[in-house]
Amino acid sequence: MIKVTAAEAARMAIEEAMAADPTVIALGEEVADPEGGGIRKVTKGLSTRFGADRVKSTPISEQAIMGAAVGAAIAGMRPVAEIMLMNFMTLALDQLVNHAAKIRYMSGGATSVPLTVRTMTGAGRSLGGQHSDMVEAWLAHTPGLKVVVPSTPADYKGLLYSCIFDDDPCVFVENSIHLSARGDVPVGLHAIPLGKAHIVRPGADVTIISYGRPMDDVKKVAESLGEEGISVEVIDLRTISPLDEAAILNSVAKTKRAVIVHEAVRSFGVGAEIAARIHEHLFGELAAPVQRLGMPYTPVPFSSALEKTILWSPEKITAAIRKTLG
Amino acid sequence: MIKVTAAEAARMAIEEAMAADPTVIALGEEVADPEGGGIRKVTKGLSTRFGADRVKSTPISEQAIMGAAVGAAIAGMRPVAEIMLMNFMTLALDQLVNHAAKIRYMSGGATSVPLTVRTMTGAGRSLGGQHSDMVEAWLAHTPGLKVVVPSTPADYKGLLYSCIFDDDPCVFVENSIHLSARGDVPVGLHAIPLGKAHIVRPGADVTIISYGRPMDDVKKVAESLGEEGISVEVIDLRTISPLDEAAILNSVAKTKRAVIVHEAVRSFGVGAEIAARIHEHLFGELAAPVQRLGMPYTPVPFSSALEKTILWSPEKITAAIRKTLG
Amino acid sequence: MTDTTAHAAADEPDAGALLDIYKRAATIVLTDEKLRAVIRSGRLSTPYYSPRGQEIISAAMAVNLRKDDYVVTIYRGMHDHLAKGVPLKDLWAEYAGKAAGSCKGKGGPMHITHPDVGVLVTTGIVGSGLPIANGLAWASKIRQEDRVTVTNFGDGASNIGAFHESLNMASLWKLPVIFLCQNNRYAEHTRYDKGTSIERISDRAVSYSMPGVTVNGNDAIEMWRAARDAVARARAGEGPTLIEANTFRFHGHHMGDSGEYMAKGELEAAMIRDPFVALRQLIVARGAASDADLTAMEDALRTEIDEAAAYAFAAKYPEPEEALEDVYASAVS
Amino acid sequence: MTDTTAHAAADEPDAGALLDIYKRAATIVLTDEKLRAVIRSGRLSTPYYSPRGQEIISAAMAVNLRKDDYVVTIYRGMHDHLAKGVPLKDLWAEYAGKAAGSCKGKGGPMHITHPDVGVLVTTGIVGSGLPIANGLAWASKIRQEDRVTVTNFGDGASNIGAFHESLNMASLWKLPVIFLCQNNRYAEHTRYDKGTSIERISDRAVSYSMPGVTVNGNDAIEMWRAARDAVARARAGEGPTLIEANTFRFHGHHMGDSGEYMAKGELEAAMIRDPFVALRQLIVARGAASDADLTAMEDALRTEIDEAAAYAFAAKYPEPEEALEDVYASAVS
Ligand SMILES: Cc1ncc(C[n+]2csc(CCOP(=O)(O)OP(=O)(O)O)c2C)c(N)n1
Ligand SMILES: Cc1ncc(C[n+]2csc(CCOP(=O)(O)OP(=O)(O)O)c2C)c(N)n1
Ligand SMILES: [Mg+2]
Ligand SMILES: [Mg+2]
Repeated sequence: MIKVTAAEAARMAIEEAMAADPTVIALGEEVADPEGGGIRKVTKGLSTRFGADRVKSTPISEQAIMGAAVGAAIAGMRPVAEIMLMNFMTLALDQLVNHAAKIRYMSGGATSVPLTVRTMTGAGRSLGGQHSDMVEAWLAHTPGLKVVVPSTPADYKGLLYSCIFDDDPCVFVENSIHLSARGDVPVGLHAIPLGKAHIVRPGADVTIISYGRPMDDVKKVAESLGEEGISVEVIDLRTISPLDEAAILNSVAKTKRAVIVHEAVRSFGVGAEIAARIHEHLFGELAAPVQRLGMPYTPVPFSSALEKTILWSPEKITAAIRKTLG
Repeated sequence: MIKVTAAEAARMAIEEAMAADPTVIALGEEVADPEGGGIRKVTKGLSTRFGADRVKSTPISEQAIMGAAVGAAIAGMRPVAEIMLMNFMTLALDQLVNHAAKIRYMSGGATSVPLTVRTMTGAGRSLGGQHSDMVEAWLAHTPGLKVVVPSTPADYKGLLYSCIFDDDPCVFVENSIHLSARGDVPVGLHAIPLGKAHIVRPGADVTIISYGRPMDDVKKVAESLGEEGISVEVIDLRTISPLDEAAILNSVAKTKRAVIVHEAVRSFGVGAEIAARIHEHLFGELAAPVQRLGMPYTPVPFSSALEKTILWSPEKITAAIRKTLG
Repeated sequence: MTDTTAHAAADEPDAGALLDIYKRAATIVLTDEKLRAVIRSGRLSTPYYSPRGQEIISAAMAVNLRKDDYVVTIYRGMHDHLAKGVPLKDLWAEYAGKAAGSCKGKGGPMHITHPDVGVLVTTGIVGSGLPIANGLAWASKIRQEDRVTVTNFGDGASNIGAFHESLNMASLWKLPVIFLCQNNRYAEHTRYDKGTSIERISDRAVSYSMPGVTVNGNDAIEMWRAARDAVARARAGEGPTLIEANTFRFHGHHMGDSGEYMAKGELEAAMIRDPFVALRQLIVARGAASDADLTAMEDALRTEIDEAAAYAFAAKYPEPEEALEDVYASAVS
Repeated sequence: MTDTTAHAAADEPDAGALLDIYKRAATIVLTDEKLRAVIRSGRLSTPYYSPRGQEIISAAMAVNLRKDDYVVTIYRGMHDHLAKGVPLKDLWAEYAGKAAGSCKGKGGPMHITHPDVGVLVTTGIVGSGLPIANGLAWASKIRQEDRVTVTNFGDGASNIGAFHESLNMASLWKLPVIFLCQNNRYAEHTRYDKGTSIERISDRAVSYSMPGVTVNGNDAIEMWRAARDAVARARAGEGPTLIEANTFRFHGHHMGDSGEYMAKGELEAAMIRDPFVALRQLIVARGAASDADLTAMEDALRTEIDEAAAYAFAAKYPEPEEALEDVYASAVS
């Protein structure tokens, strides 16, 4: 274990993957060393080590970036594309949704698209309406894609590594605040299976299901409620799609209560699917309705005075838990 | 009333709006008369009547189409843009999501974006993976947009007219099979309020919530179950977002049972939000878990032999209803 | 003077190449004839965007390609598919939505792929093939193969953002890719000049410091020459080329297109200059083959096509469960 | 010879226009100075993309515009905002995230708008302003106003799809729009030639049969002339123009940019040719104003800017409920 930032952990994953397999390549705006190795340095050093052909900075051309990744993947490479911010994914969605996600299916299984898209987002830094959106629900609603959201530096490494070697198109959603956060990260091979949720903390009274940056507060709240004698089971989804329904249902079947916390807008968000499935499968067995915590139905405001009011908080999480406890 | 196709009904709405208000304008691929007035003739005759400046055929440039609509709307016009198929919306989402939906908010309310986007989609015609997608759930997850899906020729007219005169950006989702279907349509002014669901048929035993093309089968099933003595309340959402939560909850509070039917992929679809809200608000009051019917987690296959298996059907709707009845 | 003539002579496909182009073009023309017949008769129900009139472009390009070169094309792509070697049975069965189709019936005519012959992507989204072609070419470049990627698109597609992004990237990265614009003067119902603000699309290559050339795509020799040069350039690692091949579509945008948006006589004039007929005349004039030889070739092809169609009609539909397969490489919940 | 000289003389801004340009540029330069100071000191916490070094472009364009002309710009847009007349207090309060800001604190520096002075859109998405500008210009055209729309963007933005689609559409529709590319040689950390495959961006205008011109944007006279011509063209209904204004950004991409990706001495060389200083020298040399006059003007501006900053810092934050307002025009559930 070494203590590094999530950005460095992600870098380790890509570097180790590139060292292990010559088909792993990377592209995106500024990802090569002459341009600084990515705005958060996640690809720093890679073009120097692996050559300018395998790690390419691109023009500002999101469609061309995503398309080149799709093409290279079809040709048998394992591209790791960076779409600098998730809001810019709106420019690359034709390639991601109409092509990456569908080519295997439309080719009758003849063609694989083993592509990884890294993107960064998250509110909380006063970046305003066009630089903060979480749209993982869109991608989860797109059959053919895998959607992964890490919450710790170790997971940044282990999940990104698995995405790169997965034979399906994966979108790996980095959080711009988390990228600077430090944590223990395994040295050497570290691969965390996709499609499996992580029971971060076992508990008996209520299940909290979350992913990404809110996990920090979720864990803290679980801890402090634990001191009060409330036993909270914490599930970090890690993969949003395919969803680990079994892990969710097993837990909630036991605790009878669930709270879902995500950063994205609550309405029509990932939490809706999870809540719907819990109620469908555990009808009559729950002690309280599932609580969903997410952003209200609004774009992200610039002013920090407003931005903080629309995000989750330990207080809101605690209140939601207490509500399910009645 | 006259009996016309939904395409003609939509045309009437635009024509009447253009006649009533000189700020109503239209653009999109082939929408002007020299290019045939739209592939489904929805804008046929308009450029001849209102002039080539107000009704413009565009190059194949979805970003430019949507962007021009956003700009014209900001400048005080009421543009009606056509994005030929909903799958091509992936190319215009930056303008729709980062701009149209957010400009009012980001300007502190100073700037309105009274824009209507018409788009067409729907499976069932063997058009395959890239020409059949329903992604209204993405748009509903985007605060600032209104999302409208009509189900009858009369509603094509009345809802589209309301979209055009609404001061917010509206996406109006036409169905490619429905556009050819005929029905009674009011002559003259016909405006149906946005954000209000339509109770198509009152009932006591179970509520079906649907929208768009599946409504045809929903109504038939309700009818035939009625003959069996099962009283089905049918809700046509009409507007997906903002969702008419009150109409849904009032109905289900009464019937205690709900089935949601949509064409889009079930997972992370519109039905998830509706099911989640019903369970949240009516916890402990339901007689059965909400049933959701939607496309399985797959792209749309080409072969009609496969395509029909993944769509809803009267049999599937009936089975879902019977399931809620126990 | 003699020099130039000698050079011009060497600068042309030989008899074998001409016959090869003809055979590929004939396969396309006869398949198109049959497809339109079975669709018109209601035996086959599928969207169909006939490439008839544009067959020389694909055929003359294909004879310059190796089997392992990559081709990307669009919904109007049957000519590109067959020219590159997609087997007739696989194609026909896919059109018919059968399990034996090249994509198990799941892709359909708009998404035919056949990796064995290098047909890797067929897209229904205008302009989207170009960025993907860059990725294919980039992969070849990294692997130091001398493989070439050709991406086909229409005149209308040259106005979409992906065109611009792709040509810029291909030029910067010196990718072995050929951007082959089949300029048939219409995009659906939109006449060239209503959508495109420049007279020659090939002049747009200037924006990317890339060679751009406009040729008569219906002239087998001109088209062959442009293809040969661009392929040589790409194969030698000298980078991308934009080719604008002028042509015309004989059957409108798709089956049932009324053509009302076209000028009177425009289509007729184009059909009189049928490029397939012109090639036949050229071959016979040059003595590369006799009329009878070509007729025999066509008869053989017709039989093959009839067999492929019969095979497709007789083949089984995919099982219903097949609808749920191939979404992911690995099974997931 | 004399003719040419006479013409050249008439072809320049008069003393009043030069002073007007200077005043706008000074407002930008001094605001930038203050903004960087308060951000560096931690008094203000906001993303900031300094336009210092590019101020002559906006100022020389703005003096050619009317108040009711439309301007669209980008995150690096403070110079465009102030040149067009966004009041200092409204701008400062918005930067500070206060309710008194031009967008109630909800847009922020990347999204400043002020419809009263024609600043209608500021976008944080590279290239997205261009399609919107077409829409603004189309609206003016329909209403038969002679209003002009200017859309500002960077060199990097000229490689994105929206650029291509927008210029094509503007040309076809003959829209009264000016595409003003502020070529500061870098896109974030990417040097011009690493992202852009053509030497002069203005040459891309050829692809759209549109006039394109490259000027030294740091030269008030050259820039003024290009702006005047493009505005006249647009106002007369003669269609769009692409202007490439060469310049340099003095403070990297955003606050805290280390500049490691730049060649040694490149920034220093540009800063020595400070366009603001050059304009001051020109004005004094021409006798349009004295050094003392200009210093007095700056002192007055400095006071105004200090007042605006103080006003912004003292202003109230928006109430929490404000976060939920302005999502829709009409209240919805
Ligand atoms: C992005 C996108 N926009 C619109 C369409 C609808 N559409 C299908 S074909 C076509 C015309 C394309 O014209 P062109 O590129 O000239 O190719 P051609 O059909 O003439 O071969 C259009 C607009 C589409 N498929 N994709
Ligand atoms: C579509 C999109 N892609 C990427 C970014 C990230 N980004 C912000 S500024 C920038 C560089 C833009 O360079 P240029 O257009 O030259 O403008 P400049 O900043 O130099 O004024 C990039 C890549 C973005 N904002 N939008
Ligand atoms: Mg065409
Ligand atoms: Mg720049």
